[in-house]
Formats: sequence, structure tokens, C-alpha cells
Amino acid sequence: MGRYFRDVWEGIVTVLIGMKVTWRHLFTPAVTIQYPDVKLKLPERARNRLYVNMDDCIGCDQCAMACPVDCITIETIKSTPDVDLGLTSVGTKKRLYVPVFDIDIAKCCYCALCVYPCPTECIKMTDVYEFSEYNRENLIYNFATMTAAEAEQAKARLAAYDKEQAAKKAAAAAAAAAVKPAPTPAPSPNPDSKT
Amino acid sequence: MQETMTSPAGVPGFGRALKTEEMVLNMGPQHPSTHGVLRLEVVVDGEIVVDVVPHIGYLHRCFEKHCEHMTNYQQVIPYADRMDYVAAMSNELGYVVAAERMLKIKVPERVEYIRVIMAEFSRIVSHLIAIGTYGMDIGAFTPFLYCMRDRERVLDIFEQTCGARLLYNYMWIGGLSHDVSPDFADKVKSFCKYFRPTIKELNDLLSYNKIFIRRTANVGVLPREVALNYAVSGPVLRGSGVKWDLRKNDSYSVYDKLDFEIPIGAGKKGTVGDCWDRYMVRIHEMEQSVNIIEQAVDKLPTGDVQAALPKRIRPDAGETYARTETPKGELGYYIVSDGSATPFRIKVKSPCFVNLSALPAISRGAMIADLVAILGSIDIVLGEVDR
Amino acid sequence: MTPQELCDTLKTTFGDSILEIKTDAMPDPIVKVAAERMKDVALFLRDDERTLFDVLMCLSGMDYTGGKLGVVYHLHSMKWNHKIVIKVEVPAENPHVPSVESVWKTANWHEREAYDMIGVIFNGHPDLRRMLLPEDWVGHPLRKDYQVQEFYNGMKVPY
Amino acid sequence: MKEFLVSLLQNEILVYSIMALVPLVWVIPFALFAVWWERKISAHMQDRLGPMRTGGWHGWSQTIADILKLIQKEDIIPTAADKKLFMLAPYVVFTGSYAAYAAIPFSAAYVGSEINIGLFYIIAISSLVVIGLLMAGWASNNKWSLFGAMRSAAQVISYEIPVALALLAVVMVAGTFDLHQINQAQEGGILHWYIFRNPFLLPAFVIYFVASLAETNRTPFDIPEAESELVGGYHTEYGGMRFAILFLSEYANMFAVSSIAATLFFGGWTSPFGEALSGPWWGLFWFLGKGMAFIFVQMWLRWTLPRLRVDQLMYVGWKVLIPFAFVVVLGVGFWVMVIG
Repeated sequence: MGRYFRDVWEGIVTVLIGMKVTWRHLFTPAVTIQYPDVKLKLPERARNRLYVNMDDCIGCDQCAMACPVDCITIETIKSTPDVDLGLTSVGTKKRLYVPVFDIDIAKCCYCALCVYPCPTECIKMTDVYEFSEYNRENLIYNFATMTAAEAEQAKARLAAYDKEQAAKKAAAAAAAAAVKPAPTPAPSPNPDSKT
Repeated sequence: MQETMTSPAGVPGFGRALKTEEMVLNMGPQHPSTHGVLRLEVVVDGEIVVDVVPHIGYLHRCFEKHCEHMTNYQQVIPYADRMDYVAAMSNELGYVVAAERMLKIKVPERVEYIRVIMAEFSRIVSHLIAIGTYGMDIGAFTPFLYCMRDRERVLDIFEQTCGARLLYNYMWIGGLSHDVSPDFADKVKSFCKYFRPTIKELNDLLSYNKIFIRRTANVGVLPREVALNYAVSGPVLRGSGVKWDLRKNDSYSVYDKLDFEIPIGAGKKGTVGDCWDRYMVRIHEMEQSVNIIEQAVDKLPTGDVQAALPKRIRPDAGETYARTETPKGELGYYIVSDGSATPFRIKVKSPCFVNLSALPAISRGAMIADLVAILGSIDIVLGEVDR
Repeated sequence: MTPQELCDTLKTTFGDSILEIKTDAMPDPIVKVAAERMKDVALFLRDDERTLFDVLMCLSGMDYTGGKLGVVYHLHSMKWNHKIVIKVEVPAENPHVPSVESVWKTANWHEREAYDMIGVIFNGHPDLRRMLLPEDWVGHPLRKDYQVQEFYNGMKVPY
Repeated sequence: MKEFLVSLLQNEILVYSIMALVPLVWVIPFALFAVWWERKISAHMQDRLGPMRTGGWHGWSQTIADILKLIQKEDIIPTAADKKLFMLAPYVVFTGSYAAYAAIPFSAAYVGSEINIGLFYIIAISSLVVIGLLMAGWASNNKWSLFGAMRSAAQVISYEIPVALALLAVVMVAGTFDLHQINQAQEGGILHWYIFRNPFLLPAFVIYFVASLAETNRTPFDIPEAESELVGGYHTEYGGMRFAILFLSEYANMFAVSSIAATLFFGGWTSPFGEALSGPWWGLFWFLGKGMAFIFVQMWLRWTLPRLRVDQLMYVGWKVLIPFAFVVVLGVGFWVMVIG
């Protein structure tokens, strides 16, 4: 019987304690904000939408390799030695055309693993976080600055150059075979590039 | 009154006095309190649960298969984040501990301390969600919002440190992605100072509320032997009165240099191992986590946050099993390597998966409302159950 | 007990059924057991006063490639605080392993998952259904030679 | 008021129709306001802001927008549902809660129907709500709805008893069932209110208030709709206008029980300052104000407390409220007999 009354008493008291807590909060200022009108300042390390500065991209494909969800697609075309693609802002020499540099931001998991291996720091995460689209195709970002025509042109030039080189090599080989059996290696146009 | 209700078999004449028919109730995959996409096939006799068959797999994302198709060990971390997405830091810690044991890497002291701080924050975050949603399962909506409010403060610290609020990719093999910001220690301390009184407020509002106690005490009792046989872990195990915490019993990182208590369920309001005990263990663990964080911040040494690593991470052929104490329990990574840069096999022993498997054993004979309470007290995250 | 003593105990008790012992492995000893004796070994390890492995930490199905499947049991003793890894290997075309569900209840779901993902069949399991995948799924995805099915109930599977 | 209208319109049926619609003028705006109010109260108790956009100032027209949306929605009836019952149920529920307004004296000048068994009538007619809820739950042909309906039937019927006993205590003091007369008996300032006139009427009020929470399915007794267990309880399958009507009747019911509490224990339309600030319009003001105060307490409780389990609900009803209500009835009787 004593327990019964104690239970009833505890029930009433704890309800009143709880009501006191909520009453106090009725007059504390809200912690929420009116989002589109008021925006929080993001910290400088905020990881949101990816951005690629194509002026600095050397087409090394390391970001695509590092991506755990394969959302980066890169295609490259070798440049011929007679073309100067210029330097990146950190002074690396560009040797590849990058006609395709697509990021499917819908797949992106914002892990920033692509940012760290970049030798020229051209791919980075920005603080833009409002980029929803009505159409999923719009979420595939094409960063490449080359037009299709330019890419074709570059490809054609490379093909012509390769042909020329092959012809030269064949001629050299033939000449070497004719003169003495010590073949000289043909000069590779891009010794550093693996793509 | 509750003793008889939770064990209908003990009610004289139960099942005989009336001709009743059992009904199969489909709880989920879309149900407000299954905490995700869990489906419970519940056989009920009126309001009383006769049997529960959990059906899982709705959130299966092939974590283990993905791991076998990575280009390196580092790439697993964003996926590990996404298992228990409310405590991603703890998952990362488990994975990097396993991978570093595999690679025999020793990380700098500073890294270890920062990792511990982050993992404990992540424990607070996870327990806040567990407690808040538990309150909501029981019917109290307000504690949930208070928990979310406090959680945001921790997420702010996370965001400032690594740039992401939920899925961090912060702990890397051999180090961290960023060093902490200069005002980190101040922020952490001010949070700790803020957080202790809010735990008390939560206790006033929810933990010691008579209705809440009535709903949770003596409900879903998981006895010690059953708990061990089901290999449950974390707060569920400790709620059953087993003093077992991997941070102390199988210490990793720098937990052995920090001083903290292991709270266990004592049956203060009912039986040892009931829902209230499991709930209260979480509350006390948050207090302990605050203690750990304060100590770790004080001890935080200076130094580098990256160990010297080979360019390509390529462990020797072999295997390792490393387990860590996440907020949900014992998270084990079984990593098998064939000597290449890609893991041969990664098996995750998920604490939620194991804890959930004990659900049918403890919810038979309870009521539908109790089933919700029991499920909430087990605190599952379906991302980790299904992987 | 030290890892060496554990392995010796097993060796003396089960003799030829213990196929291989590795005590230098990291971090716990690894013992390979003949598949058909697995349940006896499990019962012994759980109940013997010297071992008392009361917790099955993890049960993993493995595909070792080359037509061999396996199951790995990570055991832990709360009382003695020691650990051991038990392995069994079975041929892929006939992968039968005795279930340890009656020894450790937690094995129930783990074994279902291993069956689902690797295709190891656990004899004596009370409810060996698929755990994560739908009942009518074809194949066991964590096998190394797994080919995903083209259509599932009319839906195209490969993304 | 009735006499005045009859003399004006010379047609009793027309007058009755008008009289019947008067509370509706209050109930519908009240429900709209109360839903918005509840949102704001819950938001501020939870350190949030709540609706802030619709209509400008603090989202005042949020519920109006919601109700417009609900009206426009497609009327969906599940194929497996019992169609006739399903369609009828919300109206039965609403009728039950609305009919109670007939006997509630809004002001000294207005009471819908001045019957001498007003209190008895209210207790009887509000039981109609249960039938509606049962119909809704059964007709939905959904297991969760059925659970909700069964729980609600058990709950409402159980809690009728403490409600009736607590009201009986007042009737014993007042000596009448007529709400208007009960109200008039409390005229003359705050100290004449029944709650302060008899020490046993304070516990009677607490019992009534707790039981009325259960009658209206409010937290901590909201188990019939218990969204974390039963998804939505009896209204799981309802949408659009029908859902709006169920919702409306819930709020109508809330106000009905609050106004009965105000009338019986807190003087209804009487002014707390005796003769000052009284009169028909002031009476309306006091009456509505008191009712709203209780609504606020209901909301306050809702956003503070967890929910009871169904057997505990029965425990509270049968083993706590009813015994205490008996004691209160005895005590009131004793007090009336000895002191007067």
C-alpha cells in the first residue's frame, strides 16, 4: 500500500519536474535559424561541391584513381612536341590535352580523397552546397575546356605525328639494318606520361 | 502489474481460458520506430507478442564486396563511414586500428589522442541519437530535439576539424586528414562545460520520469547468460551487468592512459538487464566520454599528424582481427590480405547485427509497445546491420 | 593459457582432426580444424574449464579461391581473456560445415550471412535462409568468381 | 438568446438551426488556431521556431494553408476498406464531439440548449466518439488501425468512469445537472468558484483533467494513435478531407473537455473579480480564456511526457483514478452534509 501511494506521488512529482523543464525552455531563445534567409558560415575546411581548375590540370588521372566511387572520368590526348600547352600555376609542364574531365557529382561522396593526390592542387572542394537540379544529367559536371573540334584536331595531329614517328622509326630501323645490326631506340614523344 | 504482463505464460489460464487467434503483423520496412528499414514479422496474440522474426537486408550496400574491389586500403574509409552513419568516427577508428595492426604501423602520439577525442565525441553523438529516438519511441518528443540540439554542437566541432558533418573520412591509415584547428581545445572544453548540465536536464525530463520508468523498467530483460551466448556487446551487454568494455579490457589506442569508469546496469528501477538499464548505461557513458575528452585534450601532445607511410600501402599476406568499442558495441574488422594493394577479404562484425539477433529472445511475451521500447533500447543502425 | 598451451590442448584432445596450428600468427593463434569435427571442437572449447570460450566474436565465411571455401571462427573467453581463431576449409562443390548455432546462439545469424554471401551450408542450422539478400536471389556474391545475374524479377541488375 | 431570435425570426426551426451553427463559428477557427498554437508551443518548448513563413508574422496562416491543401487532396479509400463505414466514420466522430457543445454555456447569454440534465447529456453524447473511432479503425481494414480502434474503445470507456465520478462530485455540491445553473452558482468572484469552495473538489478537478486527457487521446494517454507504435492508429488510412475532419474533431473534443473543466470548477463565464468585468461579452471572454488555458496545459503536457503502455493506462484508470474518485465523492458528500 505504501508503495502504491509512493508510486502515485512520484508520478505526480516527476511530471511536474518535467513540466518545469519544458516551461523553462518555452522562454529560451530558439537555436534553429531561418535557413535560406540566414546562413551559417562554413568553416574553411568545409567539403562540398568539387571544383576543377582546368588551367592547372595536367591530366595525370590520380584523382580518378583515388576516387572510391569512380565518379571522375578523365580522357587525355598526348600533345605533340611542337605544341606548348604551357605551365600550371605551380610550374609543372602540361603535356596532355584533357578533352574529357567529367565529375558525376551525384555519385560523389565528398570524401576529398581526390584532393590530396593532385600534384598541381587543381581539384578542390568548395563551400558551395546548394546545387540541386531537376534533371539528373545536369549533375554531371563537364570541366573540360576543349571543344569537340579541338579534341578531334589534337587527335588527328597526334595520329599524324605517330605515323610520322613510326615511319621515321621504320626508316631508321631499315637504315640501321642496312648499315649495322645495332638498333637505336626511337625517341619517345612523352617519356614521363604513362597515359 | 508489469511482471504479469511481460510474461503471459505466468498468467494463470493464459491461452486456455479464451479461444484466441494469433495474428501476423508486419512491422516495417516503413514504420516510425524501426529506426530505418527493418522489417519485423510479429506474431501477436492481441497486444502480446508471441514471436518476432526480424528481416534485414533492405539497406545492404555490399560493403564487403566493395572492399575487395578497391584500388587501395585507404579507399575503404569512406565506405566504413557509411556503416554506422551516426558514429562514423568510431567506424573509422576501428578500421584504421585493424589496418595499422596489419601494416605494423606505429602512429604518433598526437594522432592517437585526437582519434580518442573524436571517437568519444562520436560516442556522445551516437548516444544522443539513441537516447533521443528512444524517448520518441516511448512517446516523448521533446528530449529528441534537445539531443539533436546538443549533437549539432559536436558536429560543428567535427566540421571545423575535417570539413564534414556526418561522414568524415578523417582518420587515415597512419594518421589523420587534418590537424585540429588552433582553437580546438577551447571549443572542446566549452562544449564539455555546456554538456554536463544538459545531461542533468535530460535526466529530469526523461530518465527519471515515472511514466518512462514504467515503460522501460522490467521490460525486455536480457539476462547475463543469454547476453553472452548471443555475444551482444556495448551498452546492451553492460546493461545486463557485465563489466566489459574493450577500451579497458582489450585496450587499443591510448585508452589505457586515460581514466574512466565503465557504467553497468544495476537494476536500479527494475531487473538487471532491462531497457531502463541499457538506456541509463548510455547516459552514464556520455558522462564518462566527457571525462575522457577533457583528459585527452589536456594531455594532447604536439607533433605531426601523419606517420611515415610507404607510397603504396601493401601489407604482407596474412590476416588480422581487430575489435574496437564503438557506441553500439564491439566492432570487429577481419582483414585478410594476399599481399596485394587490394584487401582480399574484409569481414565486418557489426555490433548492431549481433545485438539485433538477440531481439526475438527478449521480446517474446512483451506487448507491442514494449517491442518498440526493446528495439529502441538495443539501438540499432540499419546501415551497420545490413552493411 | 598461453596460445601455445591452447593449441597443445586442442591437439591432444582432437589429434588428427587438428590439421594445422599457427601460433606465431598475428595477434592470436590460428588452428585449422577438420570440418566434420567442428562442432565437437566448438563444444569442447566452450565447456572445458581451461578454455571456456564463451563468446563467438565473429564468424566469417571465406572464399579462398581455387575451389576452397572456408569458415573462420574468432573466439574469446570472458573469464580467461584469451582468444583463438579456428578455421575450417571445405571444397566449394560440397561446402558442408556443422552448425555451431547450438553452441553459441549468436552463430545463428552469422551462419545465415555466411550461407547467403559465400554459400557455405551449415548442417543442423535451424533456419538456414538468406540473411541479407532476397530469398530468390541467385548466387553467392562474396565468392570470387561471382557473376551478378542479369535480371532479378524483371529488373535489370548490373548498374 | 433563443427567445430573442424567436421573436426576431418567428420560426423556431430556423432559430434552432442557427443556434446549432453558432458553436461551429467558434470551433473551426479555434481548431485552426489551436493547431498553429500547438506547433508554436511545441517548437518553443523544444528550442525551435516552428512555422515562420506562411502568412508573414510567425507563420500565422500555416494551418489555413494546410487545410486548403487537405481539401484539395485526392479522396483515397483503400480497396480493402469497408467503404461506407470508412466514409461515415469521421462524421460520426465529429458529431460526437460537436454535439457536446449544445449544452455548454458559452456565456450568460448563450447556451445552445438549456436542458436541465446538461452534464449527463454531455457524458452520454461524447461516448458517440468511441463508435466513430471504432468504425474508422475497423473499416480501414488495417491491422494497425484496428489496434488503435480497440485501444481507443477500451480507453475511452474506462475513463468515462473517473470522469463521471469527478463530475458527480460537482453535481453533489451544486445540486443540479444544469450547466447554466452550476455556472450561476459560482458567480461572485474567484473565491466562489467550486475549486476553492470545497477542498475535495481540487482532487476532483485533477482526476477530471487527467481522465479527460485520456478521453481526448492526448499524451500521455495517446495510445490509440501512438505514432511510434501504431503508425497513426485509427486514422492511419485516412487522408485529405476525412483526415482533416478527424483532426478537427480531436481539437473540438479538446476544447469541449477544457470548457467543461472551466465551467464546473473555475466558474465558466463568471468573472474572477465578482461584478467587475462581467456581462455577456466579458462572460464569453472569460469562458474562452479559461478553456484556452486548459488547452495550453494539455499541450504543455503533451510536449513533456512520454506515453503510457496500454495496460498501464488501464492501471491508471482503474486502480488509481477510480479509487481516488470514490474517495473524493465520499469526501464531497461528507463535506456537503456537515458543512454545507
